Amino acid sequence: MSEHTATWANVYDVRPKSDVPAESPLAWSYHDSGRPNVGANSRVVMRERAMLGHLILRGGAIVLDDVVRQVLGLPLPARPNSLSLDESGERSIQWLSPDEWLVIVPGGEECELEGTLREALGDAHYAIVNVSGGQTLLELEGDKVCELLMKSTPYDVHPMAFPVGKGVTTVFAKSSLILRRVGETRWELVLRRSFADYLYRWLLDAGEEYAIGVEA
Amino acid sequence: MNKSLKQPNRLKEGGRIDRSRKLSFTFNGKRYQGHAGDTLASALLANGVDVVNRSFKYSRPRGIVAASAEEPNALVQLGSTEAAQVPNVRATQQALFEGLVARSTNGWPSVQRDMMGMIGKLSGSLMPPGFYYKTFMAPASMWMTYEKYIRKGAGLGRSPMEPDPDIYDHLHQNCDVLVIGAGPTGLAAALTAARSGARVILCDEQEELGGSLLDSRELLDHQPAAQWVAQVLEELAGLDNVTLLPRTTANGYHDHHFVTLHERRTEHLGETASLKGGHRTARSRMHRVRAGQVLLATGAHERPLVYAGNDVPGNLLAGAVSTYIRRYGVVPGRRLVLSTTNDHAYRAALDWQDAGREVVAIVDARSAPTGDLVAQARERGIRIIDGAAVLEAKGGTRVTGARVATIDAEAFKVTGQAETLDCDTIASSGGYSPVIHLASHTGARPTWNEAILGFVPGLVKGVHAAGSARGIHDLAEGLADGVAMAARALETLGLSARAIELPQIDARHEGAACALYQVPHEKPTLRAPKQFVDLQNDVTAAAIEIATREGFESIEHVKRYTAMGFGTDQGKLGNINGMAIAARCLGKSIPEVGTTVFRPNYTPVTFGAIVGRHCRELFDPERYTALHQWHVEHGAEFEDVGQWKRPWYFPQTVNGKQETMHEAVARECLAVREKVGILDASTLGKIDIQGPDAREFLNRIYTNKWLKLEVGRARYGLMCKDDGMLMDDGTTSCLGENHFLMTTTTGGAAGVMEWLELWHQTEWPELQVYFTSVTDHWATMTVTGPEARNLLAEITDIDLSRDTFKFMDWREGKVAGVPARVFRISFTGELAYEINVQANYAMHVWKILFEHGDKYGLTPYGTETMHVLRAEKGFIIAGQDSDGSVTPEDLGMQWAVGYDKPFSWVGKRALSRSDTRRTDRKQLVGLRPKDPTVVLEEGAQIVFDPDHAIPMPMVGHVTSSYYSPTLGSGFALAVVKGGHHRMGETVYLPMANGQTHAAEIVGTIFYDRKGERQHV
Amino acid sequence: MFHIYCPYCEELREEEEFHPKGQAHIARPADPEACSDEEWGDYLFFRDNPRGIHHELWVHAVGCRKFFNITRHTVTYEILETYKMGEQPTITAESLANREAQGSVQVAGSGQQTVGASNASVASVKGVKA
Amino acid sequence: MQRYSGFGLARHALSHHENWERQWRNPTPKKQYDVIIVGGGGHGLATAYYLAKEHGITNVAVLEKGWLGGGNTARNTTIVRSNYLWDEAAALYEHSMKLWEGLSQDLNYNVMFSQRGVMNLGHTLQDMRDIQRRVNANRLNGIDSEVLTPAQIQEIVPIMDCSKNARYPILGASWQPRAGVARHDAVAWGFARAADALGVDLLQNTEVTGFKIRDGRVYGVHTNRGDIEAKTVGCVAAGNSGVLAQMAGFRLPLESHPLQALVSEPLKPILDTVVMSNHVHGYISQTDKGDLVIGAGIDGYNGYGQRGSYPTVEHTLQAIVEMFPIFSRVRMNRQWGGIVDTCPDACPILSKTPVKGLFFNCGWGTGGFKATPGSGNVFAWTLAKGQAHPIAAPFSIDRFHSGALVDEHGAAGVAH
Repeated sequence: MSEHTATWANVYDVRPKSDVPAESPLAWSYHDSGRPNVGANSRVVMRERAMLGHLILRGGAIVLDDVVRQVLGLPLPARPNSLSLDESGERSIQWLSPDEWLVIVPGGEECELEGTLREALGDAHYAIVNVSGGQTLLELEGDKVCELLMKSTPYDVHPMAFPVGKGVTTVFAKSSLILRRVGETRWELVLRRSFADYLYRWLLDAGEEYAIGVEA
Repeated sequence: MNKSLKQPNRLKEGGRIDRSRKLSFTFNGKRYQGHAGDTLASALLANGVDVVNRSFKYSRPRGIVAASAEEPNALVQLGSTEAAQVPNVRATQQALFEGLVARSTNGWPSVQRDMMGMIGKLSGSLMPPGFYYKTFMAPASMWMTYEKYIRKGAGLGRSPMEPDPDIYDHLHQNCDVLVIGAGPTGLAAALTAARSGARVILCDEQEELGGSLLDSRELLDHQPAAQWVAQVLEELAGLDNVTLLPRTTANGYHDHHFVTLHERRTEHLGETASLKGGHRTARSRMHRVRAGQVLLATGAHERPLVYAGNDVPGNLLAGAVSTYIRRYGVVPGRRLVLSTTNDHAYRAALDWQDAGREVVAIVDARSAPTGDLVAQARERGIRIIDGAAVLEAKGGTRVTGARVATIDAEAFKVTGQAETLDCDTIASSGGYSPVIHLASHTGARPTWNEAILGFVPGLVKGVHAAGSARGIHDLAEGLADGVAMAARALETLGLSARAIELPQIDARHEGAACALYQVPHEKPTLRAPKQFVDLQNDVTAAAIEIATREGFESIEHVKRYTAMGFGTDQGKLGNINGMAIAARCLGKSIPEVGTTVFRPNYTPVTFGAIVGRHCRELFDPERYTALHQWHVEHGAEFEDVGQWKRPWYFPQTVNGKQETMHEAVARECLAVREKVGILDASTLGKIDIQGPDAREFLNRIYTNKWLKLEVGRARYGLMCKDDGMLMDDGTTSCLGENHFLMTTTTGGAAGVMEWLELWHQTEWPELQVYFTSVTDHWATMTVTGPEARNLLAEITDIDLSRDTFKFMDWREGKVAGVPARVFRISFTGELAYEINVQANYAMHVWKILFEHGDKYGLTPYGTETMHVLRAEKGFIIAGQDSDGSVTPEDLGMQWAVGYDKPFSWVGKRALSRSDTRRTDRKQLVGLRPKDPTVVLEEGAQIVFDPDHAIPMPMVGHVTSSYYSPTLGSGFALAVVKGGHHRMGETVYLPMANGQTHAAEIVGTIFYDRKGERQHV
Repeated sequence: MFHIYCPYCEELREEEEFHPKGQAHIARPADPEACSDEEWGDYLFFRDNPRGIHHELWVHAVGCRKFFNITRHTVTYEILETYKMGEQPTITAESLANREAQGSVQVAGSGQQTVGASNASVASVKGVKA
Repeated sequence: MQRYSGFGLARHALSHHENWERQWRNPTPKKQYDVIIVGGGGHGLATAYYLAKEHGITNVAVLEKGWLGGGNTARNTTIVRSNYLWDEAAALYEHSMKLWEGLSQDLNYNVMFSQRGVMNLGHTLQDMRDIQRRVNANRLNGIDSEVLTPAQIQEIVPIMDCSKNARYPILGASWQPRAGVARHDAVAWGFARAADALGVDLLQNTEVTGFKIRDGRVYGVHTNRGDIEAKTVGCVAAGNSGVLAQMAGFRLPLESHPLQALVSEPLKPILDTVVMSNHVHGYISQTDKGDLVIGAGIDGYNGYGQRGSYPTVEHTLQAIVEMFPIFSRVRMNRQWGGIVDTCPDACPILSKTPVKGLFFNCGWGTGGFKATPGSGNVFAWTLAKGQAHPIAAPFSIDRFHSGALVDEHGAAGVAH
């Protein structure tokens, strides 16, 4: 990183190098509400993918496109509400607004990625913000996921309106979240930390009739 | 067999009920039996129960009139236990289930012998419309007493007194075509749309889909109509793109084709929803449907005729008679007189005769009815009296006869001698009113169609009424209309309709109907026996006539003066008749009198269903910080701040006794002032700001200067709206040349974020800057007090020395092994470090702080202590010490106002308006109570002259007030008129208990006036 | 409940995702200090309140967080068009009156409301929804 | 005017109610009046009544484009209270309250003003500070007002959930015993009948289509029934005020918004007082007929459609069920919307305008019904004298330029 751009912004790896106990935003919920077992009759299964790296990327698509492709090996989704995933499904980039994307990578990669992106972006006008502590990713799987989502969000989750590879920010119960479809029966929810318990309790309540289970 | 278990009116065969399944139920304490497939109404009729309720105003005995949603009388209280009570259930819409318990909503001691009925009989003539407005006025002081007695008569059913044992939910649906009503038209339309590949929802309020075809006499493709229904439903059920919703009422049609459908999921099974596989299910469900196009196939409601005594049990709608016979195998009487204006109603007489009971006569208002059904009746030898109508029903708790005479409907005259026919049932039909309720929810004005003698839906883009709902009552035409309207809807959506084959129906000739609403009586309306228009609200034709005589000429006036249409049936039966009567009285036509407007709901909907899951623990989100579990485990009392749960104080148990808030706060305050305390400040809003124009942006949005803030430094800023009033405050730190971290108040976070975006996106898009919320990413722990440095030094690699890490500096480093940003910002006036770490590691850091903090007396404190400490320092809380009418100058914060900044920042211009320049504005000051033991009440009003008579001129109020354990006295912040120039003056606070406190106006800083302690 | 086409997300979304922010196209005076009290008061508080076509500022609060403009009929609630910040409306009360005079288009009148085609079938529709 | 009384009622019963007189005439418009009131809602009719009664000005026409009392008078939740925070607003609403207290007798029309008390709940510490501030101000302004503890609240409304388990537990309330509800339609009809009896012409189905203005002075109006002249014109048109102002060539700081309300089915008496909560956002009372009348806040967008967004209804009922869990199985009968003209400071405008002789009384927002008699009374004074009544003076349009707002909702706090 050039010295000049280094002074522009403060890039700080907030992830400890040493082995420090970490708590996901759902730690309290598991403690307080528990985790219903996954059973044979569970038609929705929920699992958290905690401690991932979450970056918000701001800038013009033209500015970011090449760099993202180079650094992440993924195309910058230019179409509204679309999502690119790498082959492993571990790295993704999602359109949030015409000048905003969400990048999710395996935990620990985010700071280095931020540095590399900044390096590559040079003098351009952009912003990168690490929000890894502020959100978590919840995966829902099962044949009743759509119905569970229909109880929770007015957004149309029918395959015609919400194909695999789509992602939107929308209303969910009395809160909001990012909703992504990563497979025919597999969905991801990106929850904000402070609302995570409410949303977790909502999902358990609305999912009760589908014998929803939570994988540890 | 118990006598009460017989069903005297049940036919031996026929109907769609399941005769193999007997269900017993209780009505008004008496046990009866019915069958699966019955409604409560059909079961009551089967058992020969005539009186089901008492009327609202006159307490007259009432029976079942209709078979569906339009029923005005048969309202019952459901439920065997307190918690399961449901008031005002329409018996015609309640499926029978085993063990159902129902009672009449009115009637004391019983519906058969009712005390109020006596009073109603005696005083009915004293209760013309509007009688309340004309009496109970003298003496004025007595009104509340009169009202107490009036209220005793209020209401129908009663609310349960225990919380609801059931749950409810919502389902958000999206579809291309929503078809409302699954009668012939709706089925044809749904099939057309479904075969064309559209996403279709078909709903119907009844227990079964099929509508009028379920009791039709017609043959479709030479088969009973129900067979065709079954075929269509089978096909629809097999299609992925179709959702079928029986027992589902479309109750509200909102903007842009948003329709709410109320699905009763368990009410046909029991009074509360049972567990399914050990899991709770929703008693009912609200479908929130966003449709591309809406097809209203809602059919029509039959209008009864208005004649004297038309409310006596045994008066029914003609169509209802057919429905009870054909669908439920119940014939609700022995000897029938049918009074009609149209051919269609003849079905009732034919069905009655088919059921083996006697048709005494058909009284037809037309002079020479023709039509195939008429011919059929004549062939059967049924007596038909032409040009006549039933003038009056005889009987008390059951019809005993019908007075019939020829009439001249147009001249509103009885022309012949009345003849009394011996009968126990009178069925009447005055024509058919399209069900236009949903269309009229959208704001569309219905229009009168003289050809069908009814209102049809006003035209609304994207709404398609079809079949009976728009006045096409013929079955074959209705089916074809369903197809045509579906095709039109599909075309609008850009889909091409696939044709369906319509069933073959034998053509039938129907004669024209005639217009008759109120049947004339020999006596003028005001002297004739009561002729009811709105049965539920006891509105009579006479009442309408009186209203028009009194100058109530608009139909809205008539309705409001008489209460017509304000019942739970919203006048489904009565409104058109009422309008016709008003029109007659005013010498106008029906459309001249006005139109009738319906509002959601089509039929009443349980609050719980509208609420859905958003109740109890899920009423509103509770937002937690990363340290919530620790707070709970350490006994915190919580304060609601916005949606956040913040620790308010941490009461400890001392000598087996839990501290009061006062004690806890005093302890927490002293700990901070003398040792070290810690606050979870994670709820403060945090906004990451990046871009080359970030500084310029801050300079415009804050009142103070930002161009020279160095990297590594923080600054406090005030934010105003453009009216000059304080909006929010907080510190913002410079993280890099183009990188800032802004903090906001807890409650203001979302608003400030949107505020920044508003100005950036709408006014200054040329500024290169981005804002991102990082409130949840960072957890913030404030370690403050004289020992703060010593404590922190134990677990950080940051150089904390006073000269290198100064007040209002921030530094990076590890705290408890976790990378942190530490800000030397103080809201307590003490040495303070705000430690920010990635929230996932917050609990670890917090616990390590406590591991090391014990020896320093580290004390957790909550918002209450935070408030005391900041107030001692004169630090404001936006929203508490300011209220939307307070400028930075009023707060005495001119030091934070950049008067000479080149850009006219948000709020600046407004400060020079004549009112904001006044010197006697309310200004923030400190108050020192003369009696140091007094803690002034927050919100206490301030006066200069305590002896002034009421109303007293008030000059300000107390905004913050606490006991300070440090000062050993109470103290307060307040706004006082011209307060900045009144230092040392005495003001007074007259309190509710008669005491008046005196206080001295002082500066706002009560502790460490020079601000030395935060710099140590 | 409105169904609103977000010109940035390029699809119809539920009203619950949006916040109305008052009249559109209210520009802050370029030189506030040069304004009289009256002019400043007008800017702060005085708004058009038409019974008919209204241009409004909305924000896609739970979504892309972008502000944009809506042209809406305040009686029928029909949304005639939505357009991005910095753009001007193509439909105004005047333009509608002209078109009505020419008889070329049916003007929203009492009793009409938005044609809300479902998302599935408006994928091709751009920012302007007629 | 035919006097109404219990005895009169009995007499009419004997003659089968055939001899009731019209409550008001249906006159033909005259060419000229001394004063024209535009808007035949409660406020306009009250203005006409007090003009005739207190100022002897009887050559007055009330022009109503629809039917009398057909606007917000017919669509509100009928709450009457005067416990406002700021002196100016308190004076106005208390003036009104005093008139309410003798209104039925004054009009010889029972408006069923029922002083069953109004309770405003507090759920947060800031709510309680605001409540104490308002109650203290009310008291020193001579308005009955007190702070209730949760225990006192529970005693008055035993069916409310006052437990600590609620999402937002109830911490206290303000209580105005003299406040209550009134029968909304009867208020319009009572004023109409009394004004008519004093000679006022009530012209229904008469829509103003423009103003006749010469040299900056109004001298009449154009209507769908021809031109009518008057040197003084008072506009009292609530949601349509902005449209009228536009006709007269100026703007008002008003936005018209939908305000929704709903009723349950009639229930046996269960709630004896009015309960309001700004925090969980809903208010409720029970009518003499048994309906629970429920309301909430306004919809955020401008609208003249007399309907609003469905989520507003959902949120309102969520609040009601949160406060009254036992109402979950009660059913909602009907909902509707009014159009309220709101001012930036949530206070009305009672003011002269840039056009001489033309006055406006508007901007009542959600608070209009309770002010009906007071508003009419001070506006009549203002029209009669050509200058603002002392109580009306602070509500001039000028305040939006000087900055002297009477900020009733600003005082509800902006941040915390």
